[in-house]
Order: sequence, then C-alpha cells, then structure tokens
Amino acid sequence: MSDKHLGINRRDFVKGVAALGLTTGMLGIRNMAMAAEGSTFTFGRIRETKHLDPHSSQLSSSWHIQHMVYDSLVTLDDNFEVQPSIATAWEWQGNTLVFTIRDNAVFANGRAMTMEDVTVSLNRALKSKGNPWGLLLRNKTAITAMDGNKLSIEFNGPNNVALSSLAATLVCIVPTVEEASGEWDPKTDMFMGTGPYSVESHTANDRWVLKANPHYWGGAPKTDTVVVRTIPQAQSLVAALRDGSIDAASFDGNPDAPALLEGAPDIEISRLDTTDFYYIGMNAVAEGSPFLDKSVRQAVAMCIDRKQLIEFAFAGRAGLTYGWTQWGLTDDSKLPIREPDIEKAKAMIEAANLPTNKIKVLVREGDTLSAVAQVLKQSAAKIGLDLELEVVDGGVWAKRTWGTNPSDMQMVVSRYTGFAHPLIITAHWWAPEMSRFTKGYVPENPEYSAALNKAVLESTGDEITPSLQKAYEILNEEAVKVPLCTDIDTIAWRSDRVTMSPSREQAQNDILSGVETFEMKI
Amino acid sequence: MLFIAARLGLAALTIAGVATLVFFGMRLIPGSYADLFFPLASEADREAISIEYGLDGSALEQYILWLGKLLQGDFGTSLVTNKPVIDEIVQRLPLTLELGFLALMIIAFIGFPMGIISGMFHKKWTSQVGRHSSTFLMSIPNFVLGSLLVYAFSVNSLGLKAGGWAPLSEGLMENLKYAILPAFTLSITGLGLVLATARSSVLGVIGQDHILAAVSRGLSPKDIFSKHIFRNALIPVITIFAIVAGYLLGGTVLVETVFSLDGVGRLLVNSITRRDYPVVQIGVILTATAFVLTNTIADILYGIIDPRVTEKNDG
Amino acid sequence: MALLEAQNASIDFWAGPPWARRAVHALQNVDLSVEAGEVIGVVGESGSGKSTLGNLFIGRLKPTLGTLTYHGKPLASIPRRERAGRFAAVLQHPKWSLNPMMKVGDSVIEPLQLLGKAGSSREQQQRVGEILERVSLPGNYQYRYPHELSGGQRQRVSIARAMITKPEFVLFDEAVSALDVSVQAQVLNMIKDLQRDVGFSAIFISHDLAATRYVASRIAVFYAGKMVEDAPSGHFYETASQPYSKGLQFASGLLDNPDFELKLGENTKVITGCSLNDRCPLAYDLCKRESPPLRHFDQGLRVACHLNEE
Amino acid sequence: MANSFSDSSDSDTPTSIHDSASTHDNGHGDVLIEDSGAGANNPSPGQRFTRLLRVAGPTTVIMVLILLSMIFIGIIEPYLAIADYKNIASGPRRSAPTIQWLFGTDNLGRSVFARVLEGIRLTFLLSVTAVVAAGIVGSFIGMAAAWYRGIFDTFIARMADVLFAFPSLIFGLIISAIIGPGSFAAIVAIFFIVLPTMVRVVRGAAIGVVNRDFVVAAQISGASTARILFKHIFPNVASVTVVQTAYLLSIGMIIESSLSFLGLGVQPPASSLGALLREGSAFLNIAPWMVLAPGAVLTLAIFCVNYVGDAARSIIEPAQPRPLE
Repeated sequence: MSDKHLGINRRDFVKGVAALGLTTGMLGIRNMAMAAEGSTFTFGRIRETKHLDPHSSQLSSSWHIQHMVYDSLVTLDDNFEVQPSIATAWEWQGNTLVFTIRDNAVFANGRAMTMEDVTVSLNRALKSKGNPWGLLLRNKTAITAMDGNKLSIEFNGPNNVALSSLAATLVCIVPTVEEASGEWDPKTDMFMGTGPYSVESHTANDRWVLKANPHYWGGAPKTDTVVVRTIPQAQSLVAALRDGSIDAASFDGNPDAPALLEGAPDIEISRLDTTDFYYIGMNAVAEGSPFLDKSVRQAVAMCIDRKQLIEFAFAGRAGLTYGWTQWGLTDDSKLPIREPDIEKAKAMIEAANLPTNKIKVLVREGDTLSAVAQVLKQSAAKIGLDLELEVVDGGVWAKRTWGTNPSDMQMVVSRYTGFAHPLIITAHWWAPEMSRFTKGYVPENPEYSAALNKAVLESTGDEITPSLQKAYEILNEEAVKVPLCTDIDTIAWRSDRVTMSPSREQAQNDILSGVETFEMKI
Repeated sequence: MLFIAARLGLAALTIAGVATLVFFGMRLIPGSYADLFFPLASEADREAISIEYGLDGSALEQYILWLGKLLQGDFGTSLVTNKPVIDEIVQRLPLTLELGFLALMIIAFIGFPMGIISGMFHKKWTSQVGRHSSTFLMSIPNFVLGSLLVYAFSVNSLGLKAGGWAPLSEGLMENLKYAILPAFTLSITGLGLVLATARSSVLGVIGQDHILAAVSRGLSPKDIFSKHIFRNALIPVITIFAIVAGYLLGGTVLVETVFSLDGVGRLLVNSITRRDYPVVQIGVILTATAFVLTNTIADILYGIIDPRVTEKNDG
Repeated sequence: MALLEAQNASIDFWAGPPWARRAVHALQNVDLSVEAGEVIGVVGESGSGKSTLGNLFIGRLKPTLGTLTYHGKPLASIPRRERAGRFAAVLQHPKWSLNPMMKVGDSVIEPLQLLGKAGSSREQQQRVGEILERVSLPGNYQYRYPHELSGGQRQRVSIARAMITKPEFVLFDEAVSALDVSVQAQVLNMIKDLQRDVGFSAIFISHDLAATRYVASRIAVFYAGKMVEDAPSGHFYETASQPYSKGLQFASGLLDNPDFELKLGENTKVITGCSLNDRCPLAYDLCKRESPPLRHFDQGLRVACHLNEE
Repeated sequence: MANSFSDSSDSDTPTSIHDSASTHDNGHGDVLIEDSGAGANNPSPGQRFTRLLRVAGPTTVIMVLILLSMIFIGIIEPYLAIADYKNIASGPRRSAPTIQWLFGTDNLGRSVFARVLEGIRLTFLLSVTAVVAAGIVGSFIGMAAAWYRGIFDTFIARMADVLFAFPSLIFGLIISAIIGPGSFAAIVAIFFIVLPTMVRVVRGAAIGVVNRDFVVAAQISGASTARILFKHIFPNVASVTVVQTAYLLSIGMIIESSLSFLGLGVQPPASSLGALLREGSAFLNIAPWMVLAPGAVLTLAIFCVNYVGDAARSIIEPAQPRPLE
C-alpha cells in the first residue's frame, strides 16, 4: 500500500466532508477516533537506516526508526533532562541506581514486558559487539531485578554519566523471550519493542512502514501508520513536500533547507539544534605524520576561521564552538586556542620546519563535510600548509581512520553524532584507552584521563564542572581533535496536513520524538 | 544450432568472467562490512563479526564457496538487510525494467522515424537537422539532461513529476506521470544513435542501384519505401537496438540518482558504499547477463538474417 | 643437392571454432624439389593448395608431417637472420604489394637494410635507382608513394624489392594475375630476363597456364592438396598425362578438345578413391575405389592417375 | 556500452594464411586503381590546408575553433586574474549571474565562471590522458592480437567481452573505491572502459593488414616481428586509431563527468565539469546557474568533440561505416 494512494483518498475525503458542510466541525477536534482511523503520517529524510540490531547500531540514521519502536529505561526532554520511560522513577542509593519499572509496558505483539526482558536486554546490550556503552558504565558491577518492579544497577563508585547514558537506544529493551524462541530476530528489519510503533515492512533505501502499537503504555498513537521514506536529495524532499507525497521531512543538516523551502505554501519549518558536531582530527601517533609535533597541530587549530566556516559552509546555520563545551556546563572563553591567529600560526609552522607542506586529508563523504574541508583547506593555505582532500566513502574512512593502527591518514574531517550528556561523547571518545577505536591517531594523555575519570567517576555535584573544564582545556591545548561547530537540522512539515511539534533540541538524533502525538488534520 | 550453442557458451564464459571480476574487485576495496558497520568495535569483535557474516578466510576461499553456492542457485543474503539478495533486486527490477522499456519505446517511435525522414529527404534542411540533432543528442550526458528536467519541471510541472515514483499498480496514468521524464532522459543517447543509424542506412539504400532501378520501373513511392528503404534500414537499426537495450539495463544508475528513484542502479551504488558484497555481486552479474544476452540474441538473429555470419563461424 | 626439397610434406590447418575444430588437409604427402636455377610452375584451381605450397617453400608454414630442407638442412632450423636476403616473394595484389605509408624507395631498400648492407643514404638512393631502372621504371619513382603508381608499376617495384638482395629463391604467387594482359607480358618478360641474369630458383604459382608456360621449366599440378602431375614444361603442354591437367588446359583455352571439360564438383563432399573422380570425365570404377599413387615415368615425369598405369 | 558482436567472431575463423589469402582470389583483369584518395599530384602544405578547410566545411571549422579556444582558455586559466575568484568567500553566497559574476557564485561564494574554466581544463585533461593512453595501449594489444592470433587473441577477445559486459559506471565506482578517489582513479576507470573498444577496432583494422602482401614480403625478407608491427602494420592502422581516439574522447568525457557526478573524479576544490554539476545539483532549485552553466559548457564541449570527430572520420575514412557506439 502506498502513501501516495492514500494522499488522494485524503483529498477525496476532504471534498466529501466539505460537501456535507461538516468541515468546520471536523477540523481541529482532537482525538476524533474516526479521523485517526487508517491515517498515515509520511516522513521523508535524506539518509537510510542501515543498522538493524539496536544494541549495536552505531549509525544515527538507524535511531530515527529505532526510537519509535524501542524504549529505554529513561528518556530525555528538550533540555536533556532525564524523564521517565520504561522506568517511572529512579534514585541513587549510594552507588546503586534503583529504577522502578513500569508495569504497563507491552510489546507490539501483545505480550506484556517482564523484568526479565529488562535485565536480559541490558546485559545483552552491554555485551553486544561494538557497543561502546560498556565504557560509560565501566564501573558497573551488577544488574539485578528486585522485588516489586525494582531494578538495581550497582556501581563500585559514583558514575556521573550513568543515568543519561541509559536514555540511548543502544541500551533499549528488546523482546528477549521472542528472541530466545526465534520468533524475533534482532538482525532483521522487523523491529518490535514496547514503543509506540513497530515495523510492518521495509524496502531498503526506499521506505519503512510502521504500524501503531495499540498497547503502547503512553496511549494509542494518534496516527495509525508512519511511513519513513528515504529520499536522498534535498530537492526531491522539497518536491515531495510540495506535492503532498510526504507530510514532513528532515533535511539532515542541509544548511540551505530554508532557502530550498522558500515560497512553498503551507510549510512550517523548525530549526533543531543538535548535539552533533563537526571536527577535525590530526594524526599524532603514526610515524612520519607532521602532527606528531604539537605546535603544528596547534597552528592548524589556530588558523581555523570558524565564522567564515559557519557563514559559507553552513549558510550561517551552525552553532559556534571552540571546545566541547556547547552545553554550557563549562566555560568556552577560558580555552587557550580560540580566535584565529594567522601570524602566530604561520610562524609556528615555519619553526616546525616540516619536510613538506602537503598534508593528506581524509574526508568522509557528504556535501557539507566536503564544503567544510574546502574552507579548511583555504584557511590552512594562509599558514603555508597545502591540504590535499580525499573524499572517501564511510567504509574506507572508517577502515583508514579507526580500523588501522596507526591510522592510515594524516588528518580527517568528519562529524560525530552527539549524545545527551557531554561526558558521553567528547570525554570518552577522546580517551584512546577507553574508546580504543581512536588509538590509531590519538596518543594517550594521563593528565587528561585523570581529569576525565575524576569528572565521571569521582566527583559529585559541583565538583564535576572544574574537572571537566580542566579536561577540556587539555584537549584544546593538545589539539589532536578540534571541534569546528555544532550541527543543526531542519524539520519541515505541511501545516495543512499534520499537527506536530518536533523537539527543539535533537538529542541522540531522535528526529521523530513525540511521533505518537502527531496528528493528521483530516 | 551449433552456432547458437557456441554463442551461448561464449556468453556464459563472459558472465563467469564478470562474476570473478566483481567478486575480487569488491574484496579489494578497503574497509569491509565489519569496518563500516561496527566501526567502534574492537579488532577482535570485528573479526568475530566477519566470521558471523561468512566474511572470514582468504578471498579465494570465499570465492570458491560463493561460486559453489551460486551454481546451486543460492544467491545469498544481503549483509545489510539480512534478506535474500534476489528479493532485494526483484523488488526494484520493475522500476528499472519499466524505465528501460519506455526508453526503448521512445527510441523506436521517435528516433527511428526521425532517422528515416531525415535520410529520405537528404537534400533538404530536415536532413541537416537530423544529422546535427543526432550528434547533439549523443552529446548530452544524461545526468545533465536529467538535472535540467528536474529544474524545469519543479517550477512548472505540466502534470509530470520529476522525482519519485508511482508503481503501475496505481494506474497507468499515475505511473506515467512519474516515468516519462526519467525514461526520456534515459533514452537520449540511444535516441541519437538510432536516429543516426537509421538516417545513414536510409541514405545508403537510396543511393543504391536497385532503388534507382525500381524508380525507373515506375514503382510507386509507397512501395519503394516499404519494400526497399524501410526494410533495409531496419536491419542495422535492430542491431543497434539490441546494443541500446543491453546498455539501458545497466545504464540507469545516473538517471535513478538524478530523479531519486529506487531502482537496481541505485541499489548497486548504495550496496558498494555499504560493502554489501552479495548484493553487488549478484546485481552486477544480472546486469551483465542482461547485456550479454541481448547481444547474444541480436547476434543469433543477425546470423539468421545474414547467413554468412554463421558460415564464417562454422569454419 | 637440391636447393629446397619437400619430402612427404603435409600441412593441416585447424579450422572452425574451438568447439568444432577439424583438420583441413591443405597439402598431402608432397615430394617436390627445387634445384638451383630452376623455375617450377605450380598450377591448379583455387583451394588446390598452391599458395600453401608456396608458403611451405618460403618458410612461412611448417610442414605438419614430413620435412622441408634447404641445402639438406630443415628450413625451420635456420634462424631468421640467416635466411634474410636469400628468400624473396612477389605476391598477388598490386594494391597491397607495397606498404602504402612508405615511399617506394624505402620499400625497395628495406630487404637490404635488414641485411645491414644498405650503405649510406646516397648509396641507397643510387641502388634503388639502378634496380628500378632494371625493372623499367624511372629511378626517381623511388620518391613516390605507391598510390601514385599503377598496378603494373607496383608489381615491378615488388620485383625490384625482391631482387635487391640477389636472392637464391623467389616465390611468385599469382604475381601477374591481377594485371592487364599487355602489362602481364612485359612483367613476365622481365621476370624471365632477371631469372637468367640473377640465376635464382623460383616457384611460380598461377592459375593462368599460359603465363606459367612462359616462365617455368617444370609444371606441378595440384588438386585438393595433392600433387597429381609433375612434368617438364614441354611434355606438360604437349601431352599432359592427367585428365585434370588437360581439363585445366581446356579451361584456359590451350586445348580445344571438349572431351576434357571438367565437371562441377562439390567442394565439401568427402571423396573416397581418387579425389578427382566426381569431376573427371574419364573416371571409371577403380577411380571410385582407390586413390592412385604418384607414379614415376621417364624424364622426371610423375603422374597420379589410374589411366596411366597400363 | 558497446557492441560485443560482429568482429569478436573473427577469432574463430581458421588461423590459416592460406585461407585469408585465397579469399581475395578474385583478382584478375584490370587493377589500375588510383584508390587512396589523395591523387597523384603533390600539393604544397598550404594547398593541402585550404583543401582540408574546404572539405571540412564552415561548421566544422567553427567547431574546431570553439574547441581550440576552450582548450586554450583551460590551459591559461590558472594564470588569469579570474582564478582568484575560485577562492571561498571571494563573493557572496549563491549570487545569481551578474556582470561581475558571469555565471553567478556557488554556495561557498566562489565564481562559477572561474570554476567552469578550470572544469574545462580538468575534464579535457583527464579524458584526453585516459583516452590517449587507451589508444596507445589498445593499439599495441590490438595489433599483437591480430598478429599472433591463436590463444593470445582469444584471451584478449574474452577479456574485452568481460569489460564490455561489466556495467561501466559500477566498474568505475569499484576502481575508484579500490585505488582511492581522485584524478588517477578517474583516468584508470576511463582507460579500462574505453580500452576494449580500442582493442577491437585496432585488431579489426590490423587483421586486414597482417596478411597483406607487403607484410608477407617484409617477413620473408627477414624483418623482425617488432619491425613489422611498428613499421608496416602500425602506420596502416594509425588513421583508425586516431579516428577512434577522437571518437572515444567524447565517450571519455561523458564517463569522466559521470564519475565526477557520482563524486569519484577530481577531489575538491578542484572542479571538473561533472564535479561542478554534482555540487550544483544540491542547489538546483535555488541556484540553477550552478548546474546550467557547467551543464551547457560540458554539452557544448562534447558536441564539438563529436562533431569534429565525425568530420575527421569522414575526411580520413570516407567509406567507413560509423562505428556502432
């Protein structure tokens, strides 16, 4: 069944209703069972979900779908505050985190979720290959189900990222009984969880069709069917929005989305600030890399003209950041390397006496990344460095950057998917002894690790901020990975067809958060 | 008969060559499925994943294993979607086939008559227009034309859609709205080619003695056209047509990209970047088979039309 | 010792596509020797194996069975460099006898260059000029391109090229067939003169019996890869022994007895007995059963025909 | 991308000298042919040139001039003042065409006009390099296949079949993924895509030459294989090679731009015409000049190459039928 087809039906329906003179009465009335019956919300996006098993899905495009299907213990609101989900309440009892698990969660197949589902799922997630959450919860000692719908996670010390990290899909609750019996296979695309929707069908690169979970604990979703289509080009997304074959779209960081949408009638646009950010990495490990010399790294960090970058590569629509501090926990202005200083950087490069000024830059495929790399190339030229860009697909990029030790590159340009808590990604991804995959180009720095461990595992309350500030200052000064700016997304929807309120901030790429409350206007 | 068997044998050999080339080509690309999809996993974990997905062992071992399964009719499973490769391809085949078919129709019903007209009136301006426009049509890269159409029709759509798709099940008219522009884009090179071929073969026929003789015998222009010109022009065009048909099936990559269509071409491109080896392998083999078979059939037909070909081959 | 001698030489070709290979017996059990200074005319219809014989004697083809010796040694064992200059050929097509992209002079001097005996460019020009005049062409034709010459002129240039190294053996394969009758006579004359002066041996292949008669001292007749008659020129033209030879003569108008008109045969038919039995007007029972051997008679005459056995 | 029949069957004919010699056996009577076009008189270079112009016609001359000026501008482009406008932020973002910004500016504030000029150079550079390399290598292989025949020839024919049957853009994608994207990968991909056509055409032409009387005569005179190939065969297939190279150049340009359009050719900020089209296609609705300008120039360039190639073919080989591709 196609949404296109239904689109026509909807129009016909409007005509019929208008003829009966009932239009004014019908529109705007919420929860009209008749209206919701059979209604379909169609969403378009640029990227395709490639990862299927939620516990090893490391690509954010997968989360778009998984968020609608799977619930985690907790969730995050627009301000990254932890909110109840599968767990209705929680408290720290010493170093043990105790959750109260809701008793009305039901999988889409009608089976009620049990405590066993929760414990087995969490253990499964943490053991899953490539799931980095083991790192975040590294001082965890046991996950235990207790009487009266209580779940305890014991730690052998404080853990300041534990709670917010449990909001991720990577630690969601899956139907473990069905997995054991073979009824459900996490490696297929038939996603099923306790969330508002479950997957009905999927055509790779084309569309996901999701059906409402009638047993959803948050109340039956207002729209029966959600179709998520992959439309790889922004213009085609716009065209689809105009002709009504989709009701809403995410432009995935395309900075020109508002311009593309200009003049289209009945379209509402929402800017989503995200926790994703662009960065460059310099190889401070591989023999022969010019970036073994710290002053060269600092010179590169110093030459970056972020304002120009944001103006041109992002059409002015990106968040300025010098460190990893965009959440306001720490103070950006105290970082040692901030505003561009071309003269000083140039002098540092000259002093470094490099054998060649040519530097090979590995850029991950993508229009925006390519634009970012070109702006950087021009900045670096001002201090006498010649960046040679090499735009490669994700597989080559990952192999040469992360899959090889030492990394087979001198410099990389890429984007990190952001998570809710700054400590989750910046801090941990940064320490090679923890993140492991960056070992090939990031040297270990005991001073940093100490500051990080202090912030995550030893501090409480107000002590976190100074440790974190110190860690970020070290990062900034070391200049192995340099953040450029944070990304924004644009969500656009047909205001004449759907009522929706996308999250203001996009935590964990949950671009369809609240989808169960979206309502078709007919 | 022997000739046909021999041609089919050669076709099989060619396809086997393509299969080998694509298999090892894909393995030579840096970054495996595990690197791409489990980038944060440790080296040991990635190895475990490789074993899980049957990607361990040397390329040669994998090749032999794969070939064995292939010969038993096991086309494998997509690494990414975990569905049978054949399902993934069959799902997209209607779109690609329909585009190819429509493009061939456009070529047959526009290019061929235009070529004949251009050749018949070889002293008039129509012929020059035919000559130059065939060169021009062959000079437009189809993604340039496609982009142009996407631009033109997004502003003023005339009821046609530049991008997206409605399957035939939604009605022919609805389907054509979406299919016309990409099919036309796809046809452009073949259009020029057939126009040029038809034109030059008509020109060739017109100058020949038997046409002059027919004219002097007082044969009516209609008969001259249907008995001599049309038939003689058709033979080379059929040949070209087969080539174009083979090429179209594998040539939709760019058109599908420009019009955001989910066809076999895009599936292949996406599968390369996702290191979905089984899909790429089977997709390329199928495309090559389509190409080789159309050419082989044309070859055999040609052998039937022109017996000298078979004679030569039978020694 | 003969200059070149084929002993029981056969040549098979593999014809047809790989899956249906079959042997074509282009030459079967040929015994033929060429003495120094001797010109042998080889006649027969198309496909009789004449050109294959020529290629065998010039060393372009190796015998599948039997041997071809040059001064008693197998020709194939003699390296290319040692053969250079001792062999030459004048072939069929005036249009293709000379490299169209090379000036006439460069073509003519090439065999000498290959021997490393061409000398300075002035000497080269002089030699080419001389030899062109020897074949009745103006010396300055060496600066022209082949397309500026007529067919007869080109064949003369080919002859000049063949002669420039004073070879021991020259192959003429239909060398005059493509020329006008008047031009043919001039060229044949020239070949005869040159043969007398230079003293080379030659095989002169032609389907034109009149031309062959003019230059050859012995005639070998080929049919379907077999030699069916080998006779001194005089004997051949006066009293050829093979009905086939007579048929050829009738066909070229040298004989006016219609009794010897050859019937049309089927090329592809496999024939038992004498390979000529379906075409020979005189064939009888024995011819259909047995293939006649090549019998030796006086004056070096050799004939393969049951009619000559009594 | 091309026909795989007609001359691949040649390899199956008997490998005999005898056969091919006797098939021409219709030669008798008058062969006083003045066939090779150029007539008997020796014109001066000046006369030849004017005659060439007359044969070619005014349209061809115009096309040649357009082509030459494109190449010329492409070559001197880096030394022109306008090259500076390829810098990011040298103009406003996505400005429509004006007097100052002839083809408008792109999303990074660069002059599209300046980038198109560079694009002309790169597009020609890559496709000419690849096609000429394929012309040289293809000539070698084609001549060798025609000369040696047998297993070598069969092997070459089968390899060519495989390359033909492989979907060419997918082939390009895999090649460039293996050796890393960039100019070199694009050249290698174009090279292999056009090579089989080249090999077949040269082989076909060379087969007609290897048994020509002058080749046999040279062989008998003791010429080495190398000498025969280069002195006797190559000059006689050179015109085919040249015409085919000119023709494949347009194919090469299309492949180059297609690969760049898929993001695999030259690396940013270098701009081949296809790369510009790729970048521009994301802005089609809001900055159509980013697509229209390089698209029009690319089409014009390919048209000129095709047109001039056709003219060259009809001058060099008036009787040759048009190759199928």
